[in-house]
Amino acid sequence: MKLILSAAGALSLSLAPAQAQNFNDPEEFAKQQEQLQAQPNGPEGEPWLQYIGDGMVETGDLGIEAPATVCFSNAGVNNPWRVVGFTNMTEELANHQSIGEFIHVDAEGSDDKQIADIDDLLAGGNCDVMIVSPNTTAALTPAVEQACESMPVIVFDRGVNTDCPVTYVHPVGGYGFGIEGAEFIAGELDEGDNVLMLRILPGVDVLETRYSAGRRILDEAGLNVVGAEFTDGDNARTKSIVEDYLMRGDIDAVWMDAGATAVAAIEAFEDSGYEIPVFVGEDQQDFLRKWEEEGMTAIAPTYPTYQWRTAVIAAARVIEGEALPGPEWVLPQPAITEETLAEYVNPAMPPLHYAMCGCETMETYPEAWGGN
Amino acid sequence: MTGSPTASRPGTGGWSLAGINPVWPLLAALVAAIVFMNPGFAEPTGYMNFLKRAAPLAILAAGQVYVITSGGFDLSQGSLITLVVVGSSMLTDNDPAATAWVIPVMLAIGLGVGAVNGAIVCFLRVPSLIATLGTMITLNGLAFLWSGGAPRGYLPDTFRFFGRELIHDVPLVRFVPVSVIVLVVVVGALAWAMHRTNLGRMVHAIGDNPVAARLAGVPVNRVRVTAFMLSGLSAAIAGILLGGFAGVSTDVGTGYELEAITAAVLGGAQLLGGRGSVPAALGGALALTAIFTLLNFLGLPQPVRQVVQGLILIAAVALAMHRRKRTGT
Amino acid sequence: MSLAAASREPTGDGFRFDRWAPLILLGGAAAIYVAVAVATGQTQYLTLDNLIAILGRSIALGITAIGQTFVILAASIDLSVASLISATAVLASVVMDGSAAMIVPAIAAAIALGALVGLANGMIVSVLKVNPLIATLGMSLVIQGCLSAFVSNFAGSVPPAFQVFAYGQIGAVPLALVFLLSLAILAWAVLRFTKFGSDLYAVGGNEEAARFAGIKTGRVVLTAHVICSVCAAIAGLYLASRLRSGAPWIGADGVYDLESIAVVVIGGTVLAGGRGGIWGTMAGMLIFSLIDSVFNIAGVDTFAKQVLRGIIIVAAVAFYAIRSKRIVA
Amino acid sequence: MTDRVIEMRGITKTFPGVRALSDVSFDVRAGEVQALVGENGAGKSTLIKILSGVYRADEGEVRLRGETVHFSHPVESLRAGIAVIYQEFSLLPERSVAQNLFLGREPRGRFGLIDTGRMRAETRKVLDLFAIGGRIDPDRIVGTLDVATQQMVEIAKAVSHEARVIVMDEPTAALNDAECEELFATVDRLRERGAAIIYITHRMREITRLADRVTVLKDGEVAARFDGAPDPDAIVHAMVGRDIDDFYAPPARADEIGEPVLIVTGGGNASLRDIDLTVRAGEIVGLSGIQGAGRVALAMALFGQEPFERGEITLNGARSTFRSPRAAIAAGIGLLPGDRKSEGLVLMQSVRDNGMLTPRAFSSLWSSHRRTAAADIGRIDDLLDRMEIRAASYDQEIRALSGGNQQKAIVARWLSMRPKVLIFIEPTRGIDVNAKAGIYHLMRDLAREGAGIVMISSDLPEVIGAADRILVMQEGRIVAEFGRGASEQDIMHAATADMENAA
Repeated sequence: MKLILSAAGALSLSLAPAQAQNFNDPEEFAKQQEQLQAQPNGPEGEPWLQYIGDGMVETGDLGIEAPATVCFSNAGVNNPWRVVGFTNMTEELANHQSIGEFIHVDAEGSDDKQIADIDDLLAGGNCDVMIVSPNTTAALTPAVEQACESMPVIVFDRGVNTDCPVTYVHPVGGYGFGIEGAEFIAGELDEGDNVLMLRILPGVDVLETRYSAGRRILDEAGLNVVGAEFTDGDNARTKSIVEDYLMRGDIDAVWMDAGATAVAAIEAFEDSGYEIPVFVGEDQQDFLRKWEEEGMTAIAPTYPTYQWRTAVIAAARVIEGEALPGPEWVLPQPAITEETLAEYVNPAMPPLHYAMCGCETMETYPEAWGGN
Repeated sequence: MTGSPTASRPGTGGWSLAGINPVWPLLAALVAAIVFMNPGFAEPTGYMNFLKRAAPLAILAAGQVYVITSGGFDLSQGSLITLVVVGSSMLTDNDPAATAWVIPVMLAIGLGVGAVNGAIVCFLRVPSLIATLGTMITLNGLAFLWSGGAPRGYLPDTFRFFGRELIHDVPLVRFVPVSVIVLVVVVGALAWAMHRTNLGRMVHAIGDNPVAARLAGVPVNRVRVTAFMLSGLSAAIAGILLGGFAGVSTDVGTGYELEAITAAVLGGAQLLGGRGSVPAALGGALALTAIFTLLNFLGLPQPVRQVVQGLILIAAVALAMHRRKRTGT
Repeated sequence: MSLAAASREPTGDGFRFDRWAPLILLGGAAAIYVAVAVATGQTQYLTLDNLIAILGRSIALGITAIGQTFVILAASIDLSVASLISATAVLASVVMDGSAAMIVPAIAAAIALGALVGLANGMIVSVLKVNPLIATLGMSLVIQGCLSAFVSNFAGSVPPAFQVFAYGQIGAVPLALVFLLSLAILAWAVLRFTKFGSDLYAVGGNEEAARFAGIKTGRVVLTAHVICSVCAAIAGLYLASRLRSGAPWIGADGVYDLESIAVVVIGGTVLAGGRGGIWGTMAGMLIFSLIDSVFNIAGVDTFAKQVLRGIIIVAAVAFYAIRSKRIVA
Repeated sequence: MTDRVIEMRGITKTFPGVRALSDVSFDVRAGEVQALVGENGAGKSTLIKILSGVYRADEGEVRLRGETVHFSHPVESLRAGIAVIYQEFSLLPERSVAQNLFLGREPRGRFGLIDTGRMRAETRKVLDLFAIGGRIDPDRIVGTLDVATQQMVEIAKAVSHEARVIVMDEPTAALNDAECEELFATVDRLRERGAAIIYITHRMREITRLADRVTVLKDGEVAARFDGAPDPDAIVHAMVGRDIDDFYAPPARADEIGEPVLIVTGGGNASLRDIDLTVRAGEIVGLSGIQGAGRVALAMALFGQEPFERGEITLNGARSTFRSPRAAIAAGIGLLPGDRKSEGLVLMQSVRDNGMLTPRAFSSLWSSHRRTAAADIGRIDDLLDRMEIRAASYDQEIRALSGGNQQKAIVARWLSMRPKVLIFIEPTRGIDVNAKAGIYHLMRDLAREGAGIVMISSDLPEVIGAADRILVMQEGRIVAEFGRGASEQDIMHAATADMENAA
């Protein structure tokens, strides 16, 4: 049945002008473009503690006794990004005496189940603080609002359409991701060169914004986008699609909205006997390794998993009554470039480990993340 | 008995146009359309890539057709592929030498999962639809549990040889992907077992009428378990090819079980048992892959592809029912 | 005749195991829940509030499963409910688009779409004689494809007045729970007191006998499909209300197709048709909710959860099936 | 003016390869019991199926109260007042007695809902027509009733239709003496109420007891008509209509009967008790008894399908209890099931595949399907030839063959295994009369070749004619044994006599 699931809603952009959400918002585009350049506040070298902007919220009057129970309603750990993130989160817990019990409920990617999970937590979880990583923005809003009535709530990754949470932790965002990759391509290529855009799924907010931003920049640079294809995040499909495009003509750069299938795309060039063109990937180890080995011209924008640490840190600050960045805690979102590549490549880590995890200095690294 | 006495022993039925499985003309038409759209397809690069791509599905369908012919379903094939790919990456851990023992282990896992499916159906008497649904969910969970949610190792090139490498300098076609050789060998072996051995005839018999088969002395459980084991084995092989072709990921196998069933049905396999052909399932898999390829060439988006797949599925079975009714059998 | 005669042997007039089995399973699940809550010292999970939370966990699944019960009783099956749920949720949400005035037209449109799909499913199954699994799988692909062609994200929105469906309370009891209970009672009454209900059991139990008794079997199967699809449409409306909008993936994300079938089967309705009922299905739904809650309380690892869920489905069905002497496939 | 309710004239019906009925005329009047007699395959069922609209006659017409009718569906005949009680039960085991009785025509009350109260009351009323009926609870689930009571419910179902014409197809097959008497009383009552009853049987006792008139069918034609209850011998003569010695194979000579091949001592399980049985090489042992007496259960126990739980089997000197058909077959037992379609044949496979099924089952899974330990394709083809099977090709799907040819293919299957004991269950059911003699002679040939044959048949003349020895079963036990030449009355008496005499 997952065939249907993964194929869900796969018609391309032409028919997808969002009715509920706008994925091509010039204002947001400009804001994120600016945030990418901004100098973040907070300790140098610890991006999970940094924040862009000056807004702070006080939490002194909440009166929660430490050690407190923190409940976490998780949209799911159904992809490697979330697995790395969740590991970050559980390891971060060890750093906080003020957090006693940590209750984790996993909605397995279902809105309905996540709403029920939050109901359950409210009914019997004895939670003092709740962390929510919403499966989708609109659907989880009522549940989060309900939770806000009984306790402080921290939201991260996706947001909700309400300002009741204490803070919303997230990196710069999808436009930022799209901008960095596309600007890199625009800088490496000449006008009229061919770019293939590979996307995972339509309809997913964080991915749609990456695409709209990337597309905009590529178009503005006068590049020829030969196609924008959905891969379902499937390696085999990705490889097939790229092979098909290679049979039709040259490709000078590949832009991707997520890096999971980047290596498969690279292999399509190798196996068909082509030079590897300019590539936009992500911070997965397999891509970084390939990049280093083959000496590619590439960039890896990131959507850092360290935000999962930040969510716990925010919860701890709430319990301890400290101020924290809010109502939005915007984390920096650095891209991995030629210059910084060596810092992040680590052959000891598993192929789909996300290098921008901010976890290298933690005690249990690398074992807890599957490294050796 | 009113007819005149027949002089000699009844002969062997001849070939007739009406007897040809409709999947072959369908495939021919699709291939013709693809070549028309894209003459490059007639080049070795074109059709070899096509065959390479179709190989996992074709092998899967050839295994699935055993279970369908025996009267059941195997929904666990897709998750088994995932388990095999993720498991291989865990076990080989980028050690090229490990391939030599990891592949046999994976084939054994495939056989083992098939045996468990078969045992649940035969001995716990759970209908295969539910039984393999259960194993589908369980295997998916196991794959994640084993790897902790994300693959922990790379697949060495020795492992990926089967799914990825090409053998160059072959006369006539210039090169042959290794996976196409695997396809020919595996489908050939499965076709032989289905159509040239006692097993194959008994798979048909238990799907046709399990009670009669049992009363005729057919070891129904052993045959059924074997059918599931072959299906599991085919999934393991497909997994090795897919892992080889495209590397590690956690959802490689997603949806493959339904495509395999579709391919088998396109090849005329009768749901609930009694009829099924491995070559025709291969034809079904190639036709399905050709349909997808054609839709890609036409630039039709994914949703259209789904609609077409759905309509073809219904039409294929409706047509088969119609033919059966018309011929009165 | 001989084996058939054996199956006609009286099964005893006292304790009928399969009538009580769903209750036994439910009791077992409840006992495990209580045991886990007590053992982990989380007795706060044993309150009335929690009971209601558990009951309310699986409303959409429950509504879908009620419909699924009808088709399975008729010896059919419906795999298209998940896509239909997405389609109706999106349709309703788009038609309403935040306007309270459009609630009634939206509901009507969703129900009409459900009825239409049910009619199509029923026709394909009963007129074209396509295996229901394939027919509804194909239909599912068609619906999902069509839906995806128009929307790829949450579309439209549901006015606050309609959110009452999912979030409203009657006293301490959620409105949706009351609705589910009423629907279950209605379904029970239909099965128990109408000619259609009686015909449905006859068609599922012995189609030949039903036809000889003058029952229009095709029409009964058709009606069952319409009811099933309308229930799925209602589930879609509920989800639209609960999620405040409809998205093309919500049905597939909830795996409502396979889960609703699993719930019905765990509730003691046999896939072969003719035996079972609504209260078994409700017990099955509660078992699912309890299992989910137990996993949450016990903090079972997500992936282990999947493994266990698969095993539980198989074990629960084996609990009934192992006693049967029939050969299953 | 005629009081003929049903009149069938010049009915002819042909199936592929078989002329089932030719120019049959038949009528029945209100308030009479018309017995329709004939051997298996004589055309009785076909005639009834034409009457009830299951089949359509090729020629001839059916008149109901003088008007020509064309029923295209059993429901139409039912609505016109013709109720048929088929041999195969059409009851739904999961539903209650009342629900079964009113299946498809439930009384409706307010809002069109089923009026369960009225349904129950009406059921009560119908059941009260039977003495036994008072003991049946309308709410009882049919599956929980014993077979005889289910039969009663089946009859009650027909009666509840208030049919003017009731067809009963061997209604006593599953009933013991007392139950039979009750049924006869019910028939009397129905007759008094003016119903026209067509009563199909081949038991002389029932004809004598009930029939006002008798029509005998043979080979698809009316062989004789009698007014009143005629002399049984006359009926038998009309039924068989030829020299019995010729029709049935000659009995075994003393020197043909050899050592015991199969001995059962103290065999028992859920449906069998104290089975002591000896089958010798070269003899045909007939098993008789009413339906449910345990004949089929005994066959299935010998064959390992429903194994003995007590006692032991000695086959060719070796002791064993067969836990599965496979074990029994390996030891040398073969079985031809009573219901070919559902138990014997794999219909979508070829004639040859059906013949090869058992040889293949006892060879390695992975060896060639053309050559097995027991037989190769050539030998199977020879056996199929020897059986004189008529088929366009042995590659043809077996479903297209006639019943007799199908049966012969199954025999060929067993012959290839050279069994020591071969069990035939209802070997001639649904088989063309001409093919029957062939089957009898075949059984005799097999016996002569040294096999022990066990034959189960509900057709008494057949058992009497074909078997060398007849064992009569009742309630799971063997209660009597007869040699060649036993009469139907002797056997029927033994089969239905009060159990107390035996105990």
